[in-house]
Amino acid sequence: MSVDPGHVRMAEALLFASREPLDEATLAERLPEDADIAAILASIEETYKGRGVNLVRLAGKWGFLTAPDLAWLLEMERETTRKLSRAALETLAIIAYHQPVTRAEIEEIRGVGLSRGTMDVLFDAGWIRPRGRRRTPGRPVTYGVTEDFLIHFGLDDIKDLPGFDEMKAAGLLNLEPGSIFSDLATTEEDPIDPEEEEI
Amino acid sequence: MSVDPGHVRMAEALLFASREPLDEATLAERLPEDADIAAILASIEETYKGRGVNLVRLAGKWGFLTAPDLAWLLEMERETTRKLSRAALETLAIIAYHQPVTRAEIEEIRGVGLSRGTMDVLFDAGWIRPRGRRRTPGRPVTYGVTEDFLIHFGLDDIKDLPGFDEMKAAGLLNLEPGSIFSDLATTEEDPIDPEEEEI
Amino acid sequence: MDKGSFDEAGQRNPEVIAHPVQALLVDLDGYEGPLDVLLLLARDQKVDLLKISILQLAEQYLTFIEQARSLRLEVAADYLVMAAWLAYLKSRLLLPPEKDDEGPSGEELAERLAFMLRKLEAMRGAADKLMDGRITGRDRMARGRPEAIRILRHSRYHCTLRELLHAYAAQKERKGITNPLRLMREAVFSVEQALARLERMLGSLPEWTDLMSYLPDNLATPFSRRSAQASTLLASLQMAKEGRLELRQGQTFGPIQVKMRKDTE
Repeated sequence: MSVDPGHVRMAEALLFASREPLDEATLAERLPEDADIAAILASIEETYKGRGVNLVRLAGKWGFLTAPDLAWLLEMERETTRKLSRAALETLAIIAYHQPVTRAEIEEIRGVGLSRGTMDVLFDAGWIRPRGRRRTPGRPVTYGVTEDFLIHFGLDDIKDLPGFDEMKAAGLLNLEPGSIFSDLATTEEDPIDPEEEEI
Repeated sequence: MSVDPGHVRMAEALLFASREPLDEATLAERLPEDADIAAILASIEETYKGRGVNLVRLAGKWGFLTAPDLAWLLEMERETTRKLSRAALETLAIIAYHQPVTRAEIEEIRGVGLSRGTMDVLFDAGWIRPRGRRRTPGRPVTYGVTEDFLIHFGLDDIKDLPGFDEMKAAGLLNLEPGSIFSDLATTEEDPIDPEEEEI
Repeated sequence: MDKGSFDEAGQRNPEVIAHPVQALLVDLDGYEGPLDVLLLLARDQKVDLLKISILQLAEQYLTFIEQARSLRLEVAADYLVMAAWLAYLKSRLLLPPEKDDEGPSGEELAERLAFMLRKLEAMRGAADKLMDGRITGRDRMARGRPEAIRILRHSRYHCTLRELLHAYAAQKERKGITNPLRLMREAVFSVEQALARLERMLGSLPEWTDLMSYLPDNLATPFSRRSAQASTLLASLQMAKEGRLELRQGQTFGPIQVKMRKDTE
């Protein structure tokens, strides 16, 4: 296959400079009449195969794109520091004090529903993790805090959370069953089954 | 010269993807530590020499540009640039060739006062910048051109300005107090100290 | 307008002269100026700038200004200053130098003017070449669809332990109203309970005994322990007041000891 190298140069320049991928008709329009568009494109495609930039056919049009395996090179990581919302902060505190705790239990403690984003933020921050499933109807997922959480807050153990013992003693940490069984659960007994399955 | 083809691919991808020319430090930062940036760039420059797209060094940075002889082909991609007035263009040339240069010196070379708008247009285009102050009475601000200027006008360095060396050799770029009027004013002050303070 | 059309013949023809002069006056604030006029006139000599006759140039300029003034009332000051200087230069060039002449000679001044004109011409040429160069975006295109570097944003959340505890406490405070009494009931050892316990146990221990040994032994948490301590102390004080037992404390913060009063038996 012999292609006019001058035509190849032109096609290269056009494909490179164009704001949109070009279809073959457009290329034909702008190249000299005797240009063999298909052969030119095949030649360019071959030349750039294996290079850092490839000629790619997108939706029937042609354009240069960086090689897909080098995509990571074009990514830049940026870190932004953000403050937790009040909802996220409270949710995190509840998980820390009550873990393992289900979503429904968190909602019950806070007295408001949990928006999806709130838990996402905490997951994103790497501070909470699913811990297992409660052996109750529906087998809800329970959550706990992560090692990162302890590291971030400078804690050795979750029991080191200041005031944990006192608050628990005061009954402030008891989850209210809040259901028809509440009268049965008036004893000190932890309403949460401590046993849970690992996910 | 043997360069790691993998490194060449990466540099190609980065240079192709970037909107602006990249300097060697930026490339080095993103390529593996053992990458020989100079050799990689030389290799790419060589590979693309004669193709429709060339690797070009502008303002000390590297970028791909279409070959200059194909300009006619790419009229549709041409950016609409504001047309500079004759006065602005001449002022820009004087700043580029004489930098750092004061407003008074520009006026002297042109033999006419500079209207305010002229400098504004050049500032606006991002082509000139204040560089410092001359250590002379009144401490006038000196001006120079920017990196954007070099990039826009396709220059790697100020020394690449057309005819720069010849003009310099002919003394045409000296800013000596050669004003024809300087003798009419009886006090012979030294208007120019080549040393200047950075702003 | 072709500025080069201003030629020798034109000098004697005001009609022709008027044309460039008007154009110059219109454009005085731009790049035009006396040097521009001189450069124009110099080019008209159709020789290299290095070989122009400055004397001839000065005369041309003076004629030009004369005629301009006869046509238009206003000629900008720049042009008049240049005319004055050129008149001076002309005299220096024409008259033989006198011994007490100070400053540069006429030739030196002429040289300077020629140099300025060359300099301006060089810049004019440079400006043209600059625009004819490889202008990025006009003569050489950058990539039409740059693949901007994708920025992956990692949010790093900031939160202090204090904020965390505060949030928990605040939350509790708001929510706590729903069942505070039930919770307290379980944890607190009441004075009434302490009284009953103390009365029940006192008889079995006739000697001085540490008050704290009367505390119930099923106190699981520090809070309920402290609650029991306080209530038991209050109960003992109440009983001492009623004359049913004796209290003593050896030293400040020392153990409090109790004993049943024998005479009440």
